[in-house]
Amino acid sequence: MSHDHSLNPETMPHEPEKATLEGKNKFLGFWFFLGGETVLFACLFGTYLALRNSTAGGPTTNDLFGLELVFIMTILLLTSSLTSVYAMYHMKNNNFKKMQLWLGVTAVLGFAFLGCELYEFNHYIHEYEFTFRSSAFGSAFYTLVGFHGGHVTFGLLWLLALMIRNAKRGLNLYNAPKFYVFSLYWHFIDVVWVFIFTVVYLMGKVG
Amino acid sequence: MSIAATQKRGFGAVLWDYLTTVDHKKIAHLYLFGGGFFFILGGLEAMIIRIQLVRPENDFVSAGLYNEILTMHGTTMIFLAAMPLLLGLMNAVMPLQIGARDVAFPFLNSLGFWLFLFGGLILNCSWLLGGAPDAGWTSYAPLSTTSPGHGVDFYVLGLQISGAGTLIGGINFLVTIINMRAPGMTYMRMPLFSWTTFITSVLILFAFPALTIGLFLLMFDRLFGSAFFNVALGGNTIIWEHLFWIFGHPEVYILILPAFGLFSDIFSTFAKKRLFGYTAMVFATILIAFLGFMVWAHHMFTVGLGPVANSIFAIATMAIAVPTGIKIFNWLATLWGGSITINSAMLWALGFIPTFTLGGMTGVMVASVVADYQYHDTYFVVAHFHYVIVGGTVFGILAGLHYWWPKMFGRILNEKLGKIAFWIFFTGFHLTFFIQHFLGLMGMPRRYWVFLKDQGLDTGNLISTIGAFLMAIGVIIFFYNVVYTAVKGEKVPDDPWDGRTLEWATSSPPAHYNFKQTPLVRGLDPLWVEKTEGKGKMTPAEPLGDIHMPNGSILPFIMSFGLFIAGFGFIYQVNYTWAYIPLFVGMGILLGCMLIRSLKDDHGYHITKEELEREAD
Amino acid sequence: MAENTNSNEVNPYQKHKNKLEMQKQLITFALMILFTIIAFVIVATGMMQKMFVIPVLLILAVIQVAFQFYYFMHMKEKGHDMPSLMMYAGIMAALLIIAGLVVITWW
Amino acid sequence: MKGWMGRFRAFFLLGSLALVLSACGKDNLTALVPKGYGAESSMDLIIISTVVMLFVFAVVMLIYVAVLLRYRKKKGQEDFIPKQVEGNKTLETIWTVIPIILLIIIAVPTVTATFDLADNSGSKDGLNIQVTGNQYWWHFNYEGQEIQTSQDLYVPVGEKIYLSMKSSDVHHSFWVPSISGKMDVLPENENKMYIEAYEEGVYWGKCTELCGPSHSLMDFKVIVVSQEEFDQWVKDMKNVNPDTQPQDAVAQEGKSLFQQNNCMSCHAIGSSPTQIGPNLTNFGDRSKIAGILDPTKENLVKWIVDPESIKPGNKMTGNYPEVSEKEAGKIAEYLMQLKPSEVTPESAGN
Ligand code: HEA
Ligand code: HEA
Ligand code: HEC
Ligand code: CUA
Ligand SMILES: [Cu+2]
Repeated sequence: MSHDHSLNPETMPHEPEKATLEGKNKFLGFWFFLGGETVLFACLFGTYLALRNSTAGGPTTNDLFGLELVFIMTILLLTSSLTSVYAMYHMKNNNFKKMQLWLGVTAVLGFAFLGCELYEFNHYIHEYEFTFRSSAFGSAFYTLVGFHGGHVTFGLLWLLALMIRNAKRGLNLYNAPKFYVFSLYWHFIDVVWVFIFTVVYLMGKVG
Repeated sequence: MSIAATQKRGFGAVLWDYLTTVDHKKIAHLYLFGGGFFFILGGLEAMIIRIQLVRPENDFVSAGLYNEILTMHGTTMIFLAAMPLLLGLMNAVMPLQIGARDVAFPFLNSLGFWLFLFGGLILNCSWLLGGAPDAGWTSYAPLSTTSPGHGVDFYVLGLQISGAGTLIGGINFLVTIINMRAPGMTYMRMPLFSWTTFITSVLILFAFPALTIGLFLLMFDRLFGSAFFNVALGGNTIIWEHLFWIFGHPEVYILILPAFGLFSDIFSTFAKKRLFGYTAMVFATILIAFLGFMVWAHHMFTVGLGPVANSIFAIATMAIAVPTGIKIFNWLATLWGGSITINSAMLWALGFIPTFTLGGMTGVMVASVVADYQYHDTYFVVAHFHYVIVGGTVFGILAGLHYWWPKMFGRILNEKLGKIAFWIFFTGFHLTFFIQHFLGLMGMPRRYWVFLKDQGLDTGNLISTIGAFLMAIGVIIFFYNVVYTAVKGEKVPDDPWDGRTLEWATSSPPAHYNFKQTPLVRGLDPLWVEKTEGKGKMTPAEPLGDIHMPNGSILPFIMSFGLFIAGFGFIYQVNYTWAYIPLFVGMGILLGCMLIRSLKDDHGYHITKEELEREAD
Repeated sequence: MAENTNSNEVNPYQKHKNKLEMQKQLITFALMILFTIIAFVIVATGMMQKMFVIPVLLILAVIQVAFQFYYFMHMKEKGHDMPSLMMYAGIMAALLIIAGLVVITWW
Repeated sequence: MKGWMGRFRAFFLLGSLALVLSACGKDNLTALVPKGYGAESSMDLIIISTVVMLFVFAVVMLIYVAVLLRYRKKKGQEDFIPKQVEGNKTLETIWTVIPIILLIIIAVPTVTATFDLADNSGSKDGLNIQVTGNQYWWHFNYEGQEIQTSQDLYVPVGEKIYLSMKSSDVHHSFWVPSISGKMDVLPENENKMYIEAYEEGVYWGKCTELCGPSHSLMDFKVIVVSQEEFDQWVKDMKNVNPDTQPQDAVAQEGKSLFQQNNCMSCHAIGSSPTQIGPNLTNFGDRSKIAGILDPTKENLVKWIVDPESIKPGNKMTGNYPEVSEKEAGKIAEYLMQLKPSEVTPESAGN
């Protein structure tokens, strides 16, 4: 059985990501990892909420945040979540080309998001002299948003590695779980972002 | 590799085998070896503590060194001794108990071990590099953020790395138990040790991220100038206390639940009775884990959180006595009416009941907020937690080792030595720690480098130190027993205790594929079921066929080594720019290995049916 | 090893189901965008009293996230008991932690 | 509750005295002989919970011993297979419900006492003292009185004293076992507690939160005096004039050495609130030097010449010009004469 489990329309199982024991394990293990990540981000959110008014005389949430950029970033990331759903849709239909295409779109959106984030940080640092070290609020803000940004970066590297590695050989039962698990990760990043734009930016604007 | 495994090989081959192994049974050996090593280290530190406190105003060690030793004792014992030893037992036994050929993620399993080991090493490197961490195993800020030198940095990176290993191990166990049980092994037929492994892994999954974040914040403050705990810039040091205890309290149940599980198995085996109230035992375990997440602030009663918070956390804490009590009484009821064999394993288990009950009861006493205003941070608390940790976890590990040694190594630990070690350790233990309850109430705070003359604390401390020496003798006898057994221990049959659960249905030590044919489970205590109602051995659930096995890999070792190097880079980039080299090289190694792992297909290999048939039964 | 390779006859049917599923996902997406816009508009225009805004924002976020989990991440489908159990356990731990850090850190 | 609790406590103490031959430790240090309101509340709970625990332990041990006596494997019955019992609903209910009841017995007084001790509503009219924890010494500022002291806290007997506590560096914890339970002293928040002592005397206080190398040496004293003595002490302390010249020549020289050697940059004499080092206004009355040494001249000289040898890591070491033993002797002479009040630890008895 060391032959590779290459897929064609005849051998396409209903859920290719869970068709092998390895796939099932990966699927479950990754969900649990996301459960742990939930706690991880909860700790960051808790810390941020406890410190968001500790500005030590520096700029406050209301001074800093602008809504336009955050709105654009939100739309970028939300859309990338949809495009990765499209990718999984084509995976289930065993359409490798289209899957790669949509994953590509996802990556582009992800990079755009990351660009916006870097621009934003740069803006705060240069316009407001608001850095990681200027106050407890600064530390908490950059750590929370930065952890999310780090997740996005890692996700993009992961995605590129997957796409390039499998570009030539198409879909099989060995790599289907990998793609699927990546999409879970990507959605989770989006989930975290929903709370970041709500708790950090919108609530920060409200006061 | 499959068949040659039993043949004699050179040292290099064995070493390479262990460095690359992904076999859970060998990883178990590694965990036991690593954990045992750190246990001796932590024990030596404990002995230094006790020698320093043998008489008032002693100057055996200096004040700064005392704090380092005390911190390293707590940290080493909890993270590098107790947990790895438990993970070792889980690795050795749990897959066998549920009738699995392997764990779900053999590669990650090995990665988990190497991360733990290199984390422990980095932590202990601090001794050689300018001093160990000295802010207590709890490392409260701002003492930890302002502690001079790099001690606390080693604490942060060491725990971060080994913590990642533990988290990975936890996820591996979870998926193994959910996906890889043998046919018929329903959840409610799993042996209690497998159950507690499962619940413990859940605790690991949700508790360790809090530690991860706490350590990150500490690291950012110390190494990158952030201000989480810098009060002048609006920081708040209580956040660390919360994060630490949100992790820390579940952690103590991570330490005790596996012990509960293995005691359940041991009691029912040696009483020759089915575990009394199996369902209640399972739900009590779940309840303890659940409640364990909402009691963390009982370590912070004196922080001044206010009467409302204190009361809520006190009541939640006390509630844990109920499920734990259910367990104690169910064990007693299991023994009741049984036919009890008392050997070394059983001695440790029997010693556990009164000892842990005492420790649990002092736990409820410290949970009583206003009383805790007196107990907190005194030797009363030191007594409480050594009663539960040593009396529960360490007794449990020793019981488990005696019980499963024949399964793991095919030889039985010497009974006579085992019994002597138990009695000496047991006496020494109570001598050391019982008196500490009173020392605490008589006005001796914990983490005291010296206690002053004329405060009425001399006798108590002397007794305590004497007890500690007895404990050391007990431990030395145990290790002697291990060596003795390895050299001329008695070989035993596969099922020396007339066991009840599946691990006793395999050979001792088990073949690397565990079960030639996956067994069919027909009830709780499956082997016992077959012994009383069947052929006396397990019925296979499948015809003999090819067995799929994972390939070994050196990558986990290299990845952990990369992190180890990067750790030094992180620590020293504060002082030297060259330190960015190890930082980037180390992270590069890590990422490179991850890339190799994800780019290189690894389909494992198969042991063919023919090979299996050739292997003589 | 489960080598589930004999499912070619369900394929057209499955394909159709996948399509329906995809339509639902699109609707989900539209709703998520809608909620996002509502949230931003509330804040940008300052149309609501401060006391109400935060709960409303949080509720909108929670609904969005539920969509992500149940539709985009398929948690509503079968075979997701363990994932949802663990996710809920994680969420519970998360809520406790946030409550702890927010309510009792400053007093 | 007080009445029967009191009698019960006496009974209990006798019992535990017999149990622990080594008595209850040092008077005025042990928590086992409460002499203040907080300590008494704690003791009540300690007793209640201990009694409950002894009961539980007795039950567990009874079953345990019975099991071991009756159910060991018997000779000649090696093949005996016990009945495989699954469980027993009634029994399991019993050992679920009874512990719940026992816990309620502990929980109710716990919650009551917690709220009672957190009630600081009397602080408006009472005596308020700001406590500052420093590595490794304590500072006390009597609010509205312009009195600053260090290490020794004078309070009147039988009255509620309201403490607001804050740290100037790391976490410390304020604990006077005989009088009251402990409360952490933190850098970011002011913690409040009250203490009330029942008997006059000198009580040991300790720092119970790890705060560095000399954590174990961060002792202080609470000196409980009668109300009249306290009023006298307040008056004396207010009358201190930092500029008065000492009588004898050695001490005068000591005073100028004290000023020359930069000691004044950290140590105030009088009510000036400098807080880098302990306030030395009533240093001659101290029950201990630096919280731990007996108040003799040799000890003081030793401290001034080389404080590091006494309290490792203290914040005085290395921050003042080197002082010879001879100079130190003169400074010591001067400092030992700073005795503004008749009310001293000795007069408070011990
Ligand atoms: C294995 C580890 C372990 C275990 C199992 C426990 C179990 C418990 N612990 Fe302990 N604890 C620690 C390890 C552990 N602890 C450590 C390491 C610390 C110190 C950390 C530090 O500061 O460094 C600590 C500190 C600690 C504190 C903080 C003290 C302080 O710093 O002031 C508290 C307070 O509530 C507490 C409570 C409890 C309780 C209520 C239990 C309960 O789970 C116990 C339940 C068991 C029983 C009660 C016995 C059996 C029950 C019966 C026979 C039924 C009938 C009983 C009754 C009705 C009472 N523990
Ligand atoms: C798993 C956890 C664990 C274990 C097993 C132990 C085991 C022991 N502990 Fe400790 N302890 C802690 C966890 C643990 N401890 C923690 C968390 C703290 C708090 C730290 C802090 O405050 O930050 C603490 C603190 C602590 C203190 C309080 C220090 C202080 O506050 O100042 C003391 C004092 O007596 C103590 C003593 C002991 C002793 C005598 C043992 C004994 O049981 C040890 C027995 C083992 C040995 C004696 C080893 C013998 C081996 C040899 C002698 C070598 C032989 C050589 C070969 C075979 C080659 N421990
Ligand atoms: C940098 C500040 C600093 C300087 C300068 C300094 N001290 Fe101190 N001193 C301290 C501190 C801090 C302590 C408390 C040490 C401790 O207990 O940890 C202390 C403690 C003392 C004590 C014990 C006080 C007590 O309450 O028991 C005496 C006496 C003393 N110093 C005398 C002197 C003399 C004399 C000099 C000058 C030669 C001097 N100090 C200079 C900071 C200083
Ligand atoms: Cu101050 Cu310990
Ligand atoms: Cu706890």
